[in-house]
Amino acid sequence: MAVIDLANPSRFLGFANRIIPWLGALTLVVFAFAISRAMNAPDDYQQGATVKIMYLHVPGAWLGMLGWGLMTMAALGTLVWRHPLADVAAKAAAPIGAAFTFICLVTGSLWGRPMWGTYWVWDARLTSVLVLFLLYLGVIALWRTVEDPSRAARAAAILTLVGALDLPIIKFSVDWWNTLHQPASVLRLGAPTIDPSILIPLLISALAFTLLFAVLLLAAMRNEILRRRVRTLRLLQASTAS
Amino acid sequence: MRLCASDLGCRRGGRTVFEGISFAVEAGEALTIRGRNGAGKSSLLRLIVGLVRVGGGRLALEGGDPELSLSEQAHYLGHQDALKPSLSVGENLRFWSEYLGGLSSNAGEALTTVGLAALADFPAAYLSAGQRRRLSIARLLAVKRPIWLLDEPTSTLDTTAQEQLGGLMRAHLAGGGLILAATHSALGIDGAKELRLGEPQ
Amino acid sequence: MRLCASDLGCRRGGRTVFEGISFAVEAGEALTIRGRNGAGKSSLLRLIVGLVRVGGGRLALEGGDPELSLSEQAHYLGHQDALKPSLSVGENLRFWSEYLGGLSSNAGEALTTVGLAALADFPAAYLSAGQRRRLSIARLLAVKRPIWLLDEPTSTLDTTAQEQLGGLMRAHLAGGGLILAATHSALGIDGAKELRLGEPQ
Amino acid sequence: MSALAAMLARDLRVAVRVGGGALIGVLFFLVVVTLTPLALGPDLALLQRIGPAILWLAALLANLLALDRLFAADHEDGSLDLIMTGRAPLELVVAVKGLAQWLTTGLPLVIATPPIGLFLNLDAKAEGALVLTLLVGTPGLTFIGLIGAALAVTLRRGGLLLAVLVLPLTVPVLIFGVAAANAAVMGPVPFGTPFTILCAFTLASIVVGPFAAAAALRQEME
Amino acid sequence: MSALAAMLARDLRVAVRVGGGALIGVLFFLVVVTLTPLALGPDLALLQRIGPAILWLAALLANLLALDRLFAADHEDGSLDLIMTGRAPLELVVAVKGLAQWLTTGLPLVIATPPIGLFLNLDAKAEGALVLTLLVGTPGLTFIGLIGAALAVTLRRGGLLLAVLVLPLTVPVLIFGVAAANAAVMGPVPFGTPFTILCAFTLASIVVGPFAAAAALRQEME
Ligand code: HEM
Ligand SMILES: Nc1ncnc2c1ncn2[C@@H]1O[C@H](COP(=O)(O)OP(=O)(O)OP(=O)(O)O)[C@@H](O)[C@H]1O
Ligand SMILES: Nc1ncnc2c1ncn2[C@@H]1O[C@H](COP(=O)(O)OP(=O)(O)OP(=O)(O)O)[C@@H](O)[C@H]1O
Ligand SMILES: [Mg+2]
Ligand SMILES: [Mg+2]
Repeated sequence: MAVIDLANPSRFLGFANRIIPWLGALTLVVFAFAISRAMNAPDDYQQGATVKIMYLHVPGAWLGMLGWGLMTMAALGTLVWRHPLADVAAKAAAPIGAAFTFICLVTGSLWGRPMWGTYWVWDARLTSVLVLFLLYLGVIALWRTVEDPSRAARAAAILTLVGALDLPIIKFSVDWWNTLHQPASVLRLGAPTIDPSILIPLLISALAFTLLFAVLLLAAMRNEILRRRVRTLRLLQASTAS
Repeated sequence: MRLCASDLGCRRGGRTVFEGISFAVEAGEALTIRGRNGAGKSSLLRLIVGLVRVGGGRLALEGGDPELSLSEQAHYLGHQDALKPSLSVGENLRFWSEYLGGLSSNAGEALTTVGLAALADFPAAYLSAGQRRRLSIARLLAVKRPIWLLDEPTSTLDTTAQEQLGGLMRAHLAGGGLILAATHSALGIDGAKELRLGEPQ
Repeated sequence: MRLCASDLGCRRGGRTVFEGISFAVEAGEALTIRGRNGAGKSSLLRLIVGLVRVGGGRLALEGGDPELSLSEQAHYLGHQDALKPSLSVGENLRFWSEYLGGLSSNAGEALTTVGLAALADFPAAYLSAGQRRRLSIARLLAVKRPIWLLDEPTSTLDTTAQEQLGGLMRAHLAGGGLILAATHSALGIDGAKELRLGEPQ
Repeated sequence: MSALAAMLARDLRVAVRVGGGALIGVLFFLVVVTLTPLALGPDLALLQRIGPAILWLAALLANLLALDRLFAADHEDGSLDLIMTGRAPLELVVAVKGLAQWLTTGLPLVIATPPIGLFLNLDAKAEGALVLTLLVGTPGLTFIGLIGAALAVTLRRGGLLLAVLVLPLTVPVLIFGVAAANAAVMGPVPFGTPFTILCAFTLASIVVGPFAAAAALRQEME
Repeated sequence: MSALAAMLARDLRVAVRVGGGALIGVLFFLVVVTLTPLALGPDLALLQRIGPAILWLAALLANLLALDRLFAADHEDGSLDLIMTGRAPLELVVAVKGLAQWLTTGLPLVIATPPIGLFLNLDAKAEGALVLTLLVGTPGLTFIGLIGAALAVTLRRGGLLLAVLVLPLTVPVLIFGVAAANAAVMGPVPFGTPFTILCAFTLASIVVGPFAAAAALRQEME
């Protein structure tokens, strides 16, 4: 099936219905594997067992940013090609991305307590992630405020594009400003600087979370498409009856 | 029941809009208010319903419910529709029937009468100009009040709806109601009295 | 000059308002758009002026100024009056003539034509419904644009003003203009073409 | 009675529907609280010291700014004209609208305070005191705000003007609210003293607010 | 050209007329700044320490909240429909409206800062730095705010939602504005570094704001 076919909402529905159970099962398996690997991973000599928070924190951060990245691409789809599936994807991705960003914030805070002695500091990395979370909330509020989905999509797309400027700030804040947060050690130019005994479980955990993200996104998109169909049918019924 | 005005005056924004207006309307009678743009038709209706201060003269309702004020026995239908765009058509109407009359049971029937029953679950934001006006008219039917004050009720209505409104007004008069309507066009009620505003001045 | 639509469609709020509408209007011709409430008359006018997206079909202006888009050659007169209540009548009109056409010199004359010259220094907040509509009509006169798109232009106008508007429209047509007007009542232009929306589809 | 119930139900419904303002007040509160440390710079001791004041100020602004369209929206769409022709006393109608407003903006604010307080490094005791003072104080703010919301109808200008008119009236609530919250944390005054005064102010504004607002609405009809 | 001049003249005129918002932003600013010491208690050293931050926060809120009706008012009375049929490019029209807005709310704010700063016990040097940063920063805030004001048209809901959408975007302006003001007073960073970044942000928003806002308005027409 070509990608172009998936762009048709009905095709997409069929595809989603078929793939969601399989993808869900795969997610469960990878999660089980990731948990066992994480449990067996060695503690850090400096951070002790708290390093295990990393297996939640880092994937949370990545997927929080990935969510906005997807929304940015969908926003282009909405504004340039006016594609309805792009609207649906953007709307479905917002709460999921917000949830992952929230996970990053919460686990980061919990981790910060033993490491920095406080739940929260106002440094550039943390602040820019918080701004991302606020942007998510703003976009969700916007989606909830406009009844007509295609109008909401276009308004949200513009906000998403402007908000995308925050992503590079998050990514490079640790390099541009001198922060408490540690600089990138996995996603960087050149080889990762983490010990493989920690890196491998981290990557598996990231894979599990990514699969979870994909399943949630597909399911949310399916629900949204169905919700829109119901809406259209009701509108149609109302207009033909009067 | 008899609504009677003598030597009524009205001042708005520091200017006299009209002076020395007298009329009397009995139960079962209609009064159409005519006059050029700016003559004070809307102002007169708002004055009767208590939304503009009486600037002189006397306005009295004889034989109505003595416990209620004039404006509590009157329906006012102005240029604005008092609709909340985010509520559905049915919710809007039910709210006004409960608020104005304490009951919402007639609302469904009223919607059917004005031809909006199919749109009952539809957000009011999506109504066209004439559909909004029809919904306002449904309010008059959902709550029984003897006096109807209508400000250009037929504007934006299509011909079917105009005729239907004529029928509703005739039925209201036949039931002992009173109608005062400001208009530039024909209303479809026979034998209505006429008040011309701002003619000789 | 010729405005020509073929198989035009319009979707609003996820619903099809109309489909397959075709018409052609030449310079000097008028088209009245009729139909029941909610048929899509207002939507069609807004679509032509570019305020609602075209949902299918083709809309083309032949022979107009090639440097300007259709909406830049058209006057749109909708249900709203685009007046700032705190500015005076004259200031409101002068602003729109400068913004839309680059000149404010015709504004005084246009005010006289619609009978508002005496109110030129009056805040627009105090105008009655019909006076506001007259002021919108003055805008059509102050700036010359060949295409007039009028949405129920006569509603709230008194009979004198309705007749006067008829005269203005005839003069505009005689000068080679085009008029498309949505209305439920007579407009006072002879030989206008008619487009009925929402009848059999 | 049923007219008032209908009004309450409608206002709640409009607030939680698409386009309503139910959660926006909370978001505003959240954003203002987040911005403060950004402006102040990362000084946790300072934040802890001024935390209650910031939360109270943010709550005050969120509450008042959310009020601006309370009557103005009803005025613009003509609802207010019809409300005046109803049979329920205007004072009660106004009070019911105030109640609906508080339920949809004030109360969510109070509920959101504990998590937001974490950002400002507040401890459990301070949070408890803050939540209690906000729970008692925000109805006072809303009911005082009714007066401004009613005045905004004539002035045809909501938002900031309303805030300017009403903020001075809310000064006592603010002062005693913050004082009570601080007293609970640092002393030396006992918590009870400012808290009782706060309660008294709130009760007074629940009585005075609707009367003054109804009077203002009546005056404005012309 | 003359269309743009007409728009500028109209917006300025509407703002200074009765019911316009010209001075309300300043009043709001004044009130917020006065409330802060009331909430914090009279601690002059503390006030001096956080004075620039408070002034910047108040300026930010006053600026954004004043923006909410910029396009919404034109939308409700139908002016926006006619604006779209004009011949001037929409981006320029939007920029001109932003300019008028800044002249009537941002600039008065800057002018009012020195007297208001006295309340917060600021010295001459701090005031000078503040005025300069506000003069450069407030246009940035207004032009970023244009995006929110344009979005508010579809949302049919101004005020707080606008603030919620736009405030995260204004964070850099706030941070560097306060940083520059503080740098001038306390060091150790030289004033120039954050100030240059502030200028860059303002310039960027003067370019991006009108384009994004015009795009939003075009999208919303439907
Ligand atoms: C709420 C506070 C925190 C937030 C918002 C946060 C945010 C982030 C973000 C956005 C990333 C992804 C960076 C990238 O891909 O380049 C990340 C990675 C990371 N964070 Fe945090 N963080 C927080 C607290 C902490 C704490 C307390 C620690 C432990 C000392 C920590 C350790 C890490 C590590 C080790 C990485 C992986 C870096 C890499 O390999 O790229 N974080 N964090
Ligand atoms: N903003 C909108 N969003 C979605 N649907 C709308 C919107 N405005 C109108 N509609 C719908 O489009 C249809 C056509 O509306 P329109 O206003 O064009 O009708 P009309 O022919 O002008 O009616 P009227 O004679 O009552 O003015 C109606 O059914 C209406 O419900
Ligand atoms: N709110 C107001 N404040 C001050 N003056 C007003 C106000 N509203 C209307 N007026 C003035 O009162 C006069 C009468 O207005 P009114 O609206 O009653 O006229 P009308 O007869 O209904 O006209 P139309 O046929 O145009 O609706 C007008 O000259 C108008 O300028
Ligand atoms: Mg009138
Ligand atoms: Mg119409």
